[in-house]
Amino acid sequence: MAQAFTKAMARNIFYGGTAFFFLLFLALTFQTHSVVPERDNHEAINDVVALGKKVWEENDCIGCHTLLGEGAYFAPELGNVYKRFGSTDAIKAFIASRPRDGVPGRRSMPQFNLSDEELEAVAQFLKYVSGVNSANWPPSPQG
Amino acid sequence: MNQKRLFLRPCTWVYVTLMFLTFITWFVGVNNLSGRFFAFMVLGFALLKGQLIGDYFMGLKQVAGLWRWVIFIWLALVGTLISVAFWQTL
Amino acid sequence: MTGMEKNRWPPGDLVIWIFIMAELLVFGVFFAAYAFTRTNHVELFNTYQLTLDRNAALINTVALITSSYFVVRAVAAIRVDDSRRCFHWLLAALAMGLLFLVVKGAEYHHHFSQGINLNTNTFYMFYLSLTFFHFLHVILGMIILLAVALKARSGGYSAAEHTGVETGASYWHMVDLVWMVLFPLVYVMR
Amino acid sequence: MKYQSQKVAKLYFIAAIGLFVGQILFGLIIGAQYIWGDFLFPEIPFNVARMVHTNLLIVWLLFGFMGAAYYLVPEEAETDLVMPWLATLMFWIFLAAGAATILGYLLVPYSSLAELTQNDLLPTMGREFLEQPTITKLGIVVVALAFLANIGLTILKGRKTVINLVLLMGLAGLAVFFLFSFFNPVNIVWDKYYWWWVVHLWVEGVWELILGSILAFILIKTTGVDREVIEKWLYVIIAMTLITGIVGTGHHYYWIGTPEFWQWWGSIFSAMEPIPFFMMTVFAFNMVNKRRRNHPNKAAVLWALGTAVMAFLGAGVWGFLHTLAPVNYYTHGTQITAAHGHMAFYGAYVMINLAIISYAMPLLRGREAANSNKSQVLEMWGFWLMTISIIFITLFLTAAGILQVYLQRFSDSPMPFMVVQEKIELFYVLRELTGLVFLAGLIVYIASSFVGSNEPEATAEGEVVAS
Repeated sequence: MAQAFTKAMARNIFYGGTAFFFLLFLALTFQTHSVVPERDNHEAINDVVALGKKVWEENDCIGCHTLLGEGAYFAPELGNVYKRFGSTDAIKAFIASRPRDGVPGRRSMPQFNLSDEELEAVAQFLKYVSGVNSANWPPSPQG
Repeated sequence: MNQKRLFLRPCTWVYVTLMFLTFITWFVGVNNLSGRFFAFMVLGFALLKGQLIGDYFMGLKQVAGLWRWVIFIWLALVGTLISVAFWQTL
Repeated sequence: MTGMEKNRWPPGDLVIWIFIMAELLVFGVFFAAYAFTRTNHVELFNTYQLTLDRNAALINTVALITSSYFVVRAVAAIRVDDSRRCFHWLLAALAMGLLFLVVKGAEYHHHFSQGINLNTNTFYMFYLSLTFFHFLHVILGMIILLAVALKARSGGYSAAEHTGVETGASYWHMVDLVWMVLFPLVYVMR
Repeated sequence: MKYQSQKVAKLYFIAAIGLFVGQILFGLIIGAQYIWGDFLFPEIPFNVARMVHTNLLIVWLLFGFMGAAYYLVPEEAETDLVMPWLATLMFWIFLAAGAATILGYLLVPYSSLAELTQNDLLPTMGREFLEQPTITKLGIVVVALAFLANIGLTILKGRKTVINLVLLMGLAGLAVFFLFSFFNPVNIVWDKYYWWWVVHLWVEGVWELILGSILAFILIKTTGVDREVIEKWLYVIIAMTLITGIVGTGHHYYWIGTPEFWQWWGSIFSAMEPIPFFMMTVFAFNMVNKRRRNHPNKAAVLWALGTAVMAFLGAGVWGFLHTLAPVNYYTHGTQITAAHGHMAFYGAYVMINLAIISYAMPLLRGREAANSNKSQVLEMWGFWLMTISIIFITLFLTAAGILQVYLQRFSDSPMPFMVVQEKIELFYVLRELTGLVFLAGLIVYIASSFVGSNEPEATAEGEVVAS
């Protein structure tokens, strides 16, 4: 045996292995696409929810909160906030009541001055997310 | 390999053995034979088959040092883990 | 290769062996995960195991072993500088691989037509994941063998230099080896 | 430095370090906000400061990668860049766009920024790490394309080494997967699913090709080991990286509405992800042990070895800690994730950038091979201060995370998030103090560029024992 270990073979395995596992990943993605509609609560999506997602994004809520565990870890999880608070009204009341100058010495959510329509929309968006089947996560209602 | 003419090449003997063990495993399967005896028998056959493939097909019997035992170690680990798990339920 | 003095390295390029070890590690973990998950769902696993086609699995096992054997003969042929026979043995091995794909494909067709997918239940999750992952390896192995076969036909290997044949062969035997454990574990043991 | 056009890298490196300082300052601000919730409120709310912290990180790492590419591609290809002017032009465009974006974050409310930049036309803002206005994202694509054209044509014209090709693949992959940042459906599951195609396939995929090729380049240069040996190991390592890392994306698909089979696929493949990092560590130390010469730039060698070790610890070990689905069920979205993120980013990507900067900067500034001894000693002080700080930051965050998991999720009577945050405040204080040490380390590091410039270069001492 001339050489135990050649660069050409290492290269082949890099290209072949990468292509192979990327195709495998695509196959699993394809499978995911066929299963997700049973769990993603898409029936709840409507114009209000769409507006709510936009409000959520354009105020960078993810910059403090997590949603289904992803985001910043500065403020509570909101994927289950609808269940925790019990109603969209409670969510709206909380967002609307944030003091403009914060709470001395403590973390406080900014006052975003949302319109009634936007408030309703973001609450509906959070309600929609709470209906996503997240495999029983989070482990406790506290998020 | 070419010093003397053998009745069958070693790899052919191995092939026949592999087929034989496979048919027994299949027989256990189609008859739904269950329980520790049958389960561990077919598992044992599987490990034996694996070792034969490693030694004679992959040619590890001709290799010295740690590489000689790569397949054996894998089979031992996998066999142990499967045995531990199945032992509790059979 | 007189059989007396031992080699330092396994046949083929050493990189393929690193790759083989990685693959075996993944399959090993998958097998162990199957076995230990089963301990919590014995009823479920035993029930759905009965829906698998053991005859198809037998044909597939025979196909892979035979294919592996043909590959061994292909390596033996090139070691005595016989490119033509090496090529023919590889073709035969590929035919066996194709048989595996057809039979396994028919099994999948049967399952999918019943609406079974990875999310149906834990047993099918494992059955489909393990066999499909292996299925892809058969395809990859066949692509490698085909490349080796074509090069053999054009006289790209010789008794002196046939690392490529051994490399492809080692990978193919690994695909066979994994199935040797998969077959009893998923189809038979209960 | 062998080629004139390599000089453009200097701009990129200086900008990278400048933005790095900004990143750390904002890190300290958000660290303080974890302790004093009203710190700088409402002028700089937490979400804005965090956005600046993470976006500056991404941008400066990109500056570093581009600088590294402009430095090493001509040298590897043995030809000048085809369009050095384009590299300079793109530098200023990227810097201006980056600065404008950061100022936008800081000066106007985020929602006004969204309105100002017409986010409605193609809403892509407000997603973690991809907060940039859509127009900035388009700018990034333009810069990336111009950059890739420049690098690609240079490689095409010159010698094609493995290092060049792997680097090019990594950079091209970076650009390709960034395109998924423009896909933002209302359906939150698909939003998240493909968001990871940017984030995960960057940091646990194509970026590792960039990391591997830069590391290989530095090792070839500083150890004198055969290119052939280093290149084949580079292939093996990146092969393992992608084999495990691509399907390893599944470890993000446990709890976001995606089916349960990902818990198995994700766990099994991501459990293998430490392997390539471990191989990288072994590889780097092996190459240095087999070195054919002692390179006078000891600081660069230290950074290279540090990368290999810290990437393994941060990405490998701390990643593995919470990658298995049953563990991740409890740790998902807690300070454990933050702990892993800090050490992994520092270990893998900050350190590789500092390594190539450490290697290239002396040459770009006209030295033969290395800075003076005095400068290098100071730089190594910077190395140890920053590295040890990040280890402690990671440990404190891990402790905070373990407590958080227990109090908020695991105990019989789980407590609300904010109550738990108060109970783990001690660790945030410790983290912030360590952060100040990190800043001190960074200052020392920067200071090392300004001392000893009039002193003679360090020389390689000692004979190498033939291997």
